[in-house]
Amino acid sequence: MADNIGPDGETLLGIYRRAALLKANDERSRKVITTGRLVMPYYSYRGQEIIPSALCASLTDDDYLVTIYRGIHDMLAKGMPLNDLWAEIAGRVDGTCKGKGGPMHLTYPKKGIMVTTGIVGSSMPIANGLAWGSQLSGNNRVAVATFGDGASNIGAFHESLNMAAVWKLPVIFLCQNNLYGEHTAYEKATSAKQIADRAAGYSIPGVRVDGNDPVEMYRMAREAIDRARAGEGPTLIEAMTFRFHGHVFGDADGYMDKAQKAAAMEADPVPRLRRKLIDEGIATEEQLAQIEADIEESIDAAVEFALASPLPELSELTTDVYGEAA
Amino acid sequence: MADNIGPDGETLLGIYRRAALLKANDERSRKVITTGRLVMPYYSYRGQEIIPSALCASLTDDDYLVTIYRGIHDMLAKGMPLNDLWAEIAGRVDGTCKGKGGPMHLTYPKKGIMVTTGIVGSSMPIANGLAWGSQLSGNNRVAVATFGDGASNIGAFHESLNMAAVWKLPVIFLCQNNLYGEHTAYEKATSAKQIADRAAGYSIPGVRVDGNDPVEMYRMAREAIDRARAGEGPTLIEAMTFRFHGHVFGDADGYMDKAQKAAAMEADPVPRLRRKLIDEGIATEEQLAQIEADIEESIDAAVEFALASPLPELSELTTDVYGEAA
Amino acid sequence: MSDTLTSEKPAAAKVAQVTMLQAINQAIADAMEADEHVVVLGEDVADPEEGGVVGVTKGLSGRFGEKRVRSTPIAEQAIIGAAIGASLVGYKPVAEIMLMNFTTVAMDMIVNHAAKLRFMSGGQTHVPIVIRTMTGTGFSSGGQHCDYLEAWFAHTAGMKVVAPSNPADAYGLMRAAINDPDPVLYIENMPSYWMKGDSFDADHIVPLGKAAVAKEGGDVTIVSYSRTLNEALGAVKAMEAAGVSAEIIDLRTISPWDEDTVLASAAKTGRLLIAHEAVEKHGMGAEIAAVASTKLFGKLKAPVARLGAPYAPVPFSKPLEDAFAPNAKRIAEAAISLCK
Amino acid sequence: MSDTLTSEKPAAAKVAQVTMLQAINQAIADAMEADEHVVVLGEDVADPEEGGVVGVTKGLSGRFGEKRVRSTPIAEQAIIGAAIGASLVGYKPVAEIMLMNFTTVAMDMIVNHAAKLRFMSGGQTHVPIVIRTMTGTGFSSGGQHCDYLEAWFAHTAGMKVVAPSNPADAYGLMRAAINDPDPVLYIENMPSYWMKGDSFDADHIVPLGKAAVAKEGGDVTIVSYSRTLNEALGAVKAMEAAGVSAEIIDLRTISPWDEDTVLASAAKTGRLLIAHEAVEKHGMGAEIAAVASTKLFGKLKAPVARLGAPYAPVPFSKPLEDAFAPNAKRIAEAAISLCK
Ligand SMILES: Cc1ncc(C[n+]2csc(CCOP(=O)(O)OP(=O)(O)O)c2C)c(N)n1
Ligand SMILES: Cc1ncc(C[n+]2csc(CCOP(=O)(O)OP(=O)(O)O)c2C)c(N)n1
Ligand SMILES: [Mg+2]
Ligand SMILES: [Mg+2]
Repeated sequence: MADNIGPDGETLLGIYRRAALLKANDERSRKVITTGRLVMPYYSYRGQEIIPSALCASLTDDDYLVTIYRGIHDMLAKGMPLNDLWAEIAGRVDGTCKGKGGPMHLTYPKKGIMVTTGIVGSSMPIANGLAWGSQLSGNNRVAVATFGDGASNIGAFHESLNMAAVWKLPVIFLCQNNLYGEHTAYEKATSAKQIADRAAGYSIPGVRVDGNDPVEMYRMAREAIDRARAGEGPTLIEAMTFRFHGHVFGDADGYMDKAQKAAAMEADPVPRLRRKLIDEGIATEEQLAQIEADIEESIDAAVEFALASPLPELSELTTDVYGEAA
Repeated sequence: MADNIGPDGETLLGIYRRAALLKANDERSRKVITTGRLVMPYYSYRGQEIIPSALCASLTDDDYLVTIYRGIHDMLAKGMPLNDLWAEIAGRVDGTCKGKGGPMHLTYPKKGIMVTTGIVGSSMPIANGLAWGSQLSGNNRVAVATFGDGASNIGAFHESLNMAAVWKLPVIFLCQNNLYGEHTAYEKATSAKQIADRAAGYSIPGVRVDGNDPVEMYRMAREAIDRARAGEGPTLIEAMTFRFHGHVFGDADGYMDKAQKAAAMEADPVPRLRRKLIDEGIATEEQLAQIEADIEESIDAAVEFALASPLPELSELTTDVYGEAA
Repeated sequence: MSDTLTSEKPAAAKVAQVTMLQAINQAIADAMEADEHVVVLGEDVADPEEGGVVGVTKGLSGRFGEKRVRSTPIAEQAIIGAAIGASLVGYKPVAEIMLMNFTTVAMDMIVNHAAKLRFMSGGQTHVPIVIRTMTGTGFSSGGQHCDYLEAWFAHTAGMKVVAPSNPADAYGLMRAAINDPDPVLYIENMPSYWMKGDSFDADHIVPLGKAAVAKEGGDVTIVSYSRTLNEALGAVKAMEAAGVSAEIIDLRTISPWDEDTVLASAAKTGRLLIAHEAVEKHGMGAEIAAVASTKLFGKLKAPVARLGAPYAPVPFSKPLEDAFAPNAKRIAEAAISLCK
Repeated sequence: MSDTLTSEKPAAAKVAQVTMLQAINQAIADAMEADEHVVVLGEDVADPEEGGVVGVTKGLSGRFGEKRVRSTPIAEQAIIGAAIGASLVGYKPVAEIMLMNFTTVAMDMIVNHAAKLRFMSGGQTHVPIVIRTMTGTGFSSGGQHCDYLEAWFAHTAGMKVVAPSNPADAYGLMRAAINDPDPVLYIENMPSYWMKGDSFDADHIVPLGKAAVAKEGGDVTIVSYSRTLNEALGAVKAMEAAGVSAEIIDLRTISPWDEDTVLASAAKTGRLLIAHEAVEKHGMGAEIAAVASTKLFGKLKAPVARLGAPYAPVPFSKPLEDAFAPNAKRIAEAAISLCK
């Protein structure tokens, strides 16, 4: 890996800006659900913030993202506006999808957020298609599919990696390995010692990185993105991380190893990056506090915006089923 | 690979008996179709005879086989009786499936021939289940799924190998790599340098062998079978071979490399084994000629048996849809 | 629903009032106790994984061992394939496809294989598996997590489809499904899991293919199943207030459905309404309406009516989701207007 | 079928009598010529692989390049996924799923994604893809290679389904399907590929959702599509001999189907028969029968009749296979008995 690809201090600060936003947004989401202000199936991404924050440091708005139910961190990092996000998860007309998609199907093409799927594995075949579109038009855009460790065992993973490899598509398969698929631990479902090892079966690069380490994560993502833009084809990145709050909101976590979980939470990657920025003189405590305060304020505003937005008319039930024929 | 597992002369002769039967049966099938005596979609396996012949030298009638549309060689090697086979492909009541299955769905549980599927990849998930049954009952039976190189790119392959690995199932994934999937050449569809390389992604043994070499094929199959019986889990075998007559009967082969095809036919594995048996003094020309004559006679008889067997009554259209509830 | 709760046999032990979830759990447990060939597989089904995301199989692996109750990778083709293979050699697997929408990744195994192997093998093999799956609107889960797709499977020759609406039927249909020699799709309504019902006999079996008259009535026949059946029962008051006496039939088995019971009732009342949560177009109601209109031609007092979801994916936003599936109010309105 | 062959526009060049296969090929070629965003993918579709197993896409990669006409691995989820993704960014992919039974391995992509993305995104995205697939009995291919599964897709909100019965419609429906902003499943009948038809205009478009009156008549309306429509036309002589004048409607688009045309004809004749090759139970005919029975309640002279395949997988043995799908003889018998 080339050392000169960074990240430099500014980039690291940018990664922190994103990560802090993601963390605050997750905390607020859980609070809003706990207090009963909103009802929805919520898949907390707390603990996984560094991965998309570091990834998106090297993506442009034109690049494509296909993510999953546990993907609000990915989308916020890619640039989904808070107001549109919150209005959507509140089921309001000002939501990205007019309230019709909800948290599992957030979409925002303006920032390249093309599809969010609730079906395990299904981000990958579609990301291939987006990348194929880039290849056809020669527009240099890359597509990123995110998915979990559990998803690496489903058929769509295999079909997608093989086709991407044969077609040399500008696509990045970003596995966020949080060691669990719902309640099932990695080893009980996944035969590969590392998911990254599976890349060899497709003759493509595959690498396991510490997804909670912004430097490593940034570098690997950057390499994969550069490779894709250069027409050298897909990369499989297995970003190691941990899910702090169980599979879905309300999940009692009984199946998780308590010590493992405690250790992971102790090593919370977001405050870790915060300390690093201060320790390395990249930012001051005051600067970061200001960033965080601004984030809180913007989330406050988004929540209020969302709750003030109207609920959809019942006529929306049957619109957007078909478009108008040309 | 242990040297003491053979094959000895008698085993090699047994492999030849099977291979000669398979070859003669394919030749007769194509003839019967060409002359219009039977009509059916026919997927010639000519060129691939050694693989199941060597495999079945180490299987018992109790072991399970799940094969595919191009699988009559597998089934004959596993012991399907010629009369039942021919009556089935002629659509007659004396066929294994009373004429209702046909050449793509031949079934014969008495010899462990449990399922024949026309869907690419679908042999594998079911073979896992048979192997799971063995594991549950501790009866030591192994299950073999056969499939082609093209099938190694479909989702079911991946899901099956992963589950078999995690569950340590007594199953063998036998890929008959004949370098084409329908009209598409291996490299144009398959990203792995060798399909066997994919085994590493499941932490199971994977090996590429010359499937046309009875010694190599016998040994690898034997090792995999022994491993499965010993409870050590699945093996992926990629047996290299070649399909002499295109994908399906009537296929004009225009997409195939002529020189490659000519060379493969020149190296026809069945006469090659025949010569070996004579050269090594395992059998005499007379013995082999007698074997071959007997085979022809039994095929003659089977074809006549089949054509003399009645066609099913129309009432069969709606029987065997449901069974009787207990 | 008293008739669905009466066992043919006398004096069996009674199962106390339990929830749907407990009834399903107990039915599987009792079947496993009775026959060691009954095995369970699916994502998270074993106890280290908490016996399923909702806990329907909780306690089973603790009691019968992780050999017989096996958590799987997320790989629905492999799950159904494993169930099919094991069933071919004498086991009776109860496989879970967590949500009905995930049957879409296992359709080949279900439709091309499980449903067809008996026929294609000329009766040499058969596939006695149960596929449990849950679905249903109500939890704001959006477009990919709560479709009712029973019409696809009813259209598939060789398999059976059941959908209980109460704990006793849930128990009895599960026991029957496990006993059945063919693949049975067993549909669980998610919001109904915690609904309690009457007590029932411990060896209670609900034969496949038999509907139940959940409530007798004279003016209109309402045919339904799964959660919508309870909406129909919830509509009784409003219908009675409007002077409409409805006979409510719980189909219980969707395929093959009980033509005799449905047609006898519709012949008696002269009016037929079919209600279900699936999209109305090309749904289960179409087949029932087609058969009833044909076989009762000239004998009905009003055209057969159907009430299903609109032609749209399931929306997320609560008011839209609430308006998506037929509820007691809309059923009452439809039945009343049919009787005008 | 003259009305299906008349273009709205004057004086376009005529396409000579061609086969179904040639018409489909030409429609794709003309669409590719007209719009560089039209791309083709599927197993063996490019010319080095002979333009498909039957040759429907032959010549396209030679003419438009292998970038736009791409042979794929055997991986139907990946095929439809690639089509969906490319369609989201402006392309109009024509994807082949070789046989309709193989849609079973791509159902998630088709149903949970292609059909739903427009709705779930609140109209921000849409999926203008065409999925070509072939099917149909007649070649002894047995239980897994010739199912008609159109009812599944008709039940799926957000997608359209078409099934031409003649070359002109095959051309015009393909052009319309490629133009359409939503996913269209395009069903090709395998034994009909080599059937020739009348000539048609080179810019012929058959609007989606519009049926055609293939033959006028007064006694009974027969609704059909795909190969079975031609069986219905083949039944005319026998029907006439029995004094029955049938009006034959070619649905062309299965979803959304043309209620106006069907109901107007059935109202006129007073009798309705729906014939298709799919299994009768829960098939396309159920929805049409349900709608017609309701909307024409009291106005029909006979109960609506359906003729489909028996409730069974497709059998291999020739006499069984021949008896499986409705043919001219059975259609004539059914229509005649309806008029008695
Ligand atoms: C095809 C399919 N099967 C099952 C599910 C139910 N399900 C939702 S999330 C999930 C676990 C996925 O685990 P992983 O891929 O590791 O992602 P994570 O949730 O940990 O981010 C499962 C099984 C689904 N959504 N889709
Ligand atoms: C899911 C599915 N897709 C496509 C097909 C059509 N098809 C039949 S055989 C075949 C080629 C398979 O190639 P390979 O696996 O190499 O096996 P071979 O025929 O060479 O033995 C294809 C694409 C199918 N039967 N099933
Ligand atoms: Mg995970
Ligand atoms: Mg091959």
